[in-house]
Amino acid sequence: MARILTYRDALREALRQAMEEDPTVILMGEDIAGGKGAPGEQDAWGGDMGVTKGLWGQFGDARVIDTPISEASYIGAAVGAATCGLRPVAELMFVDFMGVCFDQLLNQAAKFRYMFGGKAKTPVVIRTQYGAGYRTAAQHSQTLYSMFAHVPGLKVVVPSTAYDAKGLLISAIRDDDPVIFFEHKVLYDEARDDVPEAPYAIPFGEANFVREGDDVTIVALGRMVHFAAKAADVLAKNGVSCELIDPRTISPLDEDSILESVEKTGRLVVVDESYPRCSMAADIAGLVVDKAFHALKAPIRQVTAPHTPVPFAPVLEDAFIPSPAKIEAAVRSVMKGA
Amino acid sequence: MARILTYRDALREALRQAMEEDPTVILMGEDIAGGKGAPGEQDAWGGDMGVTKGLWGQFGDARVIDTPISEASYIGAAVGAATCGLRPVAELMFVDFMGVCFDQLLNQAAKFRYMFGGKAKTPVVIRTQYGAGYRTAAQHSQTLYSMFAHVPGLKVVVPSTAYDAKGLLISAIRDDDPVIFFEHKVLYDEARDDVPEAPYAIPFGEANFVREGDDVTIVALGRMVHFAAKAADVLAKNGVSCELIDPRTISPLDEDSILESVEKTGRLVVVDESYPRCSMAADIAGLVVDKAFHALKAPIRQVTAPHTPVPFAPVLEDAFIPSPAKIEAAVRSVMKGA
Amino acid sequence: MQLNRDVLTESYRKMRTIRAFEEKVHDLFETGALPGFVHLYAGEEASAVGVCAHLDDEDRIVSTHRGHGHCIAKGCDVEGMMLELFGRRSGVCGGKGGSMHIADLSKGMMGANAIVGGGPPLACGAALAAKTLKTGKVAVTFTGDGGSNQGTTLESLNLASVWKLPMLFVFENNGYAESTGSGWSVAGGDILRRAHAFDMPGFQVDGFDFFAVHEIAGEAVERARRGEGPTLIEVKFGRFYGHHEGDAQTYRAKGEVERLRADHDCLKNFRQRVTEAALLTGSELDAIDAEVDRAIESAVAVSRKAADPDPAVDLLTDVYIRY
Amino acid sequence: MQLNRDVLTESYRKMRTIRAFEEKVHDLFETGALPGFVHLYAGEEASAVGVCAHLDDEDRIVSTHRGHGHCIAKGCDVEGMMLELFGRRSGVCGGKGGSMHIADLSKGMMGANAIVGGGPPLACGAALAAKTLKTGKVAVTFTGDGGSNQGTTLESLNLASVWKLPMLFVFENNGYAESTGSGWSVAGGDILRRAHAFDMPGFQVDGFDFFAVHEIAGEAVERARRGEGPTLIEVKFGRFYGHHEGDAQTYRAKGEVERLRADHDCLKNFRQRVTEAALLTGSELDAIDAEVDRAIESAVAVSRKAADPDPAVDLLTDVYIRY
Ligand SMILES: Cc1ncc(C[n+]2csc(CCOP(=O)(O)OP(=O)(O)O)c2C)c(N)n1
Ligand SMILES: Cc1ncc(C[n+]2csc(CCOP(=O)(O)OP(=O)(O)O)c2C)c(N)n1
Ligand SMILES: [Mg+2]
Ligand SMILES: [Mg+2]
Repeated sequence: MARILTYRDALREALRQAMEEDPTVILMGEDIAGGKGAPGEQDAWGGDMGVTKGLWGQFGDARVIDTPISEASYIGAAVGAATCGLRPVAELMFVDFMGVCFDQLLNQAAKFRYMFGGKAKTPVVIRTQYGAGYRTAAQHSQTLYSMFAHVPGLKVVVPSTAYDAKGLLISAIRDDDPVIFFEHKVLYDEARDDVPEAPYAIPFGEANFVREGDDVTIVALGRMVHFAAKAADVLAKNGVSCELIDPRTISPLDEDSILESVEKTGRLVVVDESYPRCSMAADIAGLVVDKAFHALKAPIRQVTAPHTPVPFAPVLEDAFIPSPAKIEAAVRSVMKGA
Repeated sequence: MARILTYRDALREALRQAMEEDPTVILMGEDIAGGKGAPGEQDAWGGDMGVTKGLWGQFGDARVIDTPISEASYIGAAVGAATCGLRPVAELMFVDFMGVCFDQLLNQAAKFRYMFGGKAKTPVVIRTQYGAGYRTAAQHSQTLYSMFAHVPGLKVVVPSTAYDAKGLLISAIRDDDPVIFFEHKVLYDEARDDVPEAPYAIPFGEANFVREGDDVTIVALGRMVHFAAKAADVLAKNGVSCELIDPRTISPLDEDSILESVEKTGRLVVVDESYPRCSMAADIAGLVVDKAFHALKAPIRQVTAPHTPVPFAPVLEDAFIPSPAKIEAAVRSVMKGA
Repeated sequence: MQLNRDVLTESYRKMRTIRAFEEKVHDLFETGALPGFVHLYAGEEASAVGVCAHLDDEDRIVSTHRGHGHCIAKGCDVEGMMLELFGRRSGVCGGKGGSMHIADLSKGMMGANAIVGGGPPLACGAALAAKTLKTGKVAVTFTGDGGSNQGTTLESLNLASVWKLPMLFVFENNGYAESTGSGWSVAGGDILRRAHAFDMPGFQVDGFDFFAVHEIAGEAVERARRGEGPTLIEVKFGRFYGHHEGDAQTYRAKGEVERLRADHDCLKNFRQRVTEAALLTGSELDAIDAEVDRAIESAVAVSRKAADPDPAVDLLTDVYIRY
Repeated sequence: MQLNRDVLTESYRKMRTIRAFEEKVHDLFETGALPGFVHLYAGEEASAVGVCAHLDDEDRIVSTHRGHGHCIAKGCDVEGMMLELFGRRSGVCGGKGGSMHIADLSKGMMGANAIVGGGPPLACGAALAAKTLKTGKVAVTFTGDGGSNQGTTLESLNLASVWKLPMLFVFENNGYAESTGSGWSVAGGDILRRAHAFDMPGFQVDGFDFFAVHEIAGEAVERARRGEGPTLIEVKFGRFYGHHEGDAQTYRAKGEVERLRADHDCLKNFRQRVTEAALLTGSELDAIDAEVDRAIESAVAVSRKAADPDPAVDLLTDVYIRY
């Protein structure tokens, strides 16, 4: 009998179970409990999207820690604490805020192990919200995981379903390396699946074959997996068989699954909500034209956001986001081999 | 009669001439004059690499402005001042420090014009040092321009020669958009050319054909242009004719020149000192497999740094940096079509 | 300092306009007419207006995510603002910015800013430009209590002091950062302490009292214009609505908002002060109220009918000046 | 507080080891034997040793780009350090870190840090771990006068105060950030002011006086262990060498360094104090000097001959724990 959870609830369940199984797991972030130092209800917010709601009640002040608005110092504190026996899960409310705290990830967390000759262990997880579609405009809607994938020493996770969200977050917390965990704000409510109650871990670097097909390989990330599936349905009705791959983690990336699929189909479309330049879409295209060139029958098309900030007006934002229609058009173009 | 200047001196000449021609051009940064508030010599440093040495003496405190160690606030001040009638050129001593001030570029400078409906003008230049080879290890040796190229609203310049350094910096200062100007620390002394004394501007988005060739296109950036030229010399002796392209600016990128060249040669090797994932190397490979697929005779090879931080030990750092030998091997492999 | 009739009427009109604008936005949001995140300034009007009364279009201000009040106080067009909140093409930012990025550089309003702590460095730049170009102009950065803990804000205090910049740091302490109490998040409980730490004059003022804010701000602006450097002003008050629209506000005390509205309304205080002192009559103020309400109504009516941007034309433009 | 012989000899040995290490590194750098950027701690020994004398291996410290002294004070192996500066495979960081990233977590030394302001947030984390795990341990972050102006440092002061973390902020004010005077870059001239701003006890101490540093630091460490929160200590002194090796130091006053070496040498002060008080004899101290010099010489001898890392084996390892 199915147990349908939203992406939000699946994430909360993963946090709760990880905290129950390991007392060194702590959470920190702005208003992740809420009401700190306020006269009214404590745990008033549970995070701005309600992901951590209720955890303060179960685990208390010592393990669900609200912070002042000081991302550099509390993200850095999470990193430092991770080298001292804790497994912090810090929330960066929106990944757009990376600019005020990036040093602690780029130059600290990501480099300790290497700089210190393999002697450091930094099991920290940064949970962060990304993506357009919420009408929050240029500074609250970006898809910035490509920048994190660029950085050696970081692992980067981009779950597309509630099932994956739970299993990947549990893996992230158990992992001994720094992990940046990207949650799409629109999926908190839109993504719902049958999610087993018992804790389970989905290994990093293992892509999910969302659907098998012979004509074209579509690699899509996060929310785009759902858009690609929509496009694939339409295409199937028109006799085009798409193989849809969701890498789930982009660093490490399951290169073999992508290459095997392209060896079979000979065609590739990459769908990525990122800005186009130096993006994951480009990264995957570059991988395939190096390692599977001889199998390619057509150009590799990248379906991404345009090279513009995210606009506010709904009509503009809707045009900014890659759509099933654009994905379908890209697949048709590679089917023509043009 | 030749007028040989180093990359450093060419940059200083560009700054001086830009300041002479436009009183709204100011410089700011840490120790760009030096000796501020100290008992000894003023203008004691002229920047940690001496690029701005002497400009304080000519232009004084009001236009050559030393700062406390507060990158977020002074880079942000440069951005804000640019919207208020100045043309600031701010120095971010090492691009590795982007993590403490990135927000002012990612979410402020890059987005004003779009967010404000085309009404903002932000003519700011951020000069910054990048690259390995100086034995300064993980936090002072990175090549991070790919992250800036990812951001819509920023322009990104990567000069490889003293001649280009002067002409591109003059263009950057005259440009009305935010420009991130990447200076390779090893080139300050290594790169020397005949540099005309009179001010000249090199337009953005126009690649330089360093050498013409028929068999393989090599696209290389910054210091890698010189390494690629070395490799091309060796290959020429072995009958392999390389066309070497230096894009000079990566945002905007001269896509047409790269595509035309590959249409001719059918083969591409991209050389980029960056980390490999989501890099400029991947960006250019992705461009070509989309737009010039049918001309391709072989896989596109990317010669980059490995997916590791920059190591300290000289033997390790030397192995980290892409070498002429690695470039040569990559070209040979694509000549084999394998 | 005795204020003349024009300043009084103009100030009242602006405060009243902010209040009416925000209450209208609140209603519109509830009906689903407005997309996105909206943070209302109602209750805090005396701060924006008391400060901006001393500024002209060449003086610059930098705002926060809670920026509508600062826009109106600085003279932005209310219809253009409402159009922007609706995401219309004729909005003050062409519909591309929205509530969190609303700006009008022609009025010296450098923008709301959805990055907490994003504004103070920019204001340092505006002040540096004024100083370098010797324009005699000043810059003001509005920051919240939560934003006062951001490193970018703190280092800007140091930079402004070291560079002796002509600017004001106005900290709007409304007691909360989202649901977090400022008594907890601001070490020591008040932001004022930070003035001394960074060697600048600092003042605390009752933000429900327009006259108090106006006087302190006036002195600070004069100091800045005289080239005597920055000033820190901590404005203490509370907001009449939630952090953003949709906030259940369970973290606030029972009856807290009602008490604020009843006893700490800057508009009521203003009306009482000026009428008791016979500076303005109740009917003069009522007339302003009516004019303001009509202006807001018409701004909404225009905005409802206005055209959206056209993706084919507007999506890809305005990224760069030269491509 | 009367210090016993062991503490005195151990403290002298460490200060003397730092001095000898740095002078040797200075000479080696001049001969070109050492690659990269090297920042020497000579002249500042009393700070690192006076503070770390109160710490054990489970207490954590976070250092700066000028980290050799903090390493030695915290008990890192001098030979392993010298090997690291040579970039040898047997260096304390396998030759991958170098001078600016030298660390030994087993000694509670969380690393030199080449990002100014990079350390304080990390130290907050170490203190948070101690508090959460109830270990009774403390964390110390060493920061320079220049680093005291970095936003990450300033917001860490607020965070530590708000969270009541068991830690010390030790600001080593040596008068300069590279060539920039701290009297200019630190608004108000002293860092001590910032203690009050962030509601924590603050002290200023003569950094040439080991005993003064030792006493103040001891009280602060006790306060932290008792769970009474963080303390700010501003240590005032000067460095005996340039910012980094190769710095011409023209920004310093004529004779400044000579005066420091002559009249403000923490080692001379220490020797005078303990011999006059007959706590240790001159010959006991001479014996330590000789031992230390021998240890440094042998560390250099070993380092000269030691093997480099092997790119084929070492370049790609240690990026992740699990791939
Ligand atoms: C860098 C950054 N961190 C966090 C947020 C999310 N956020 C938006 S407003 C806000 C609270 C701000 O509180 P305060 O500064 O007191 O301003 P107020 O909302 O009370 O006017 C937070 C945490 C943000 N927008 N930017
Ligand atoms: C974020 C950052 N900005 C600038 C630098 C360059 N830099 C290295 S050391 C230094 C001066 C530091 O001065 P201070 O904090 O007083 O320490 P000291 O060198 O005097 O020990 C600067 C500007 C850096 N490494 N990191
Ligand atoms: Mg507030
Ligand atoms: Mg110093």
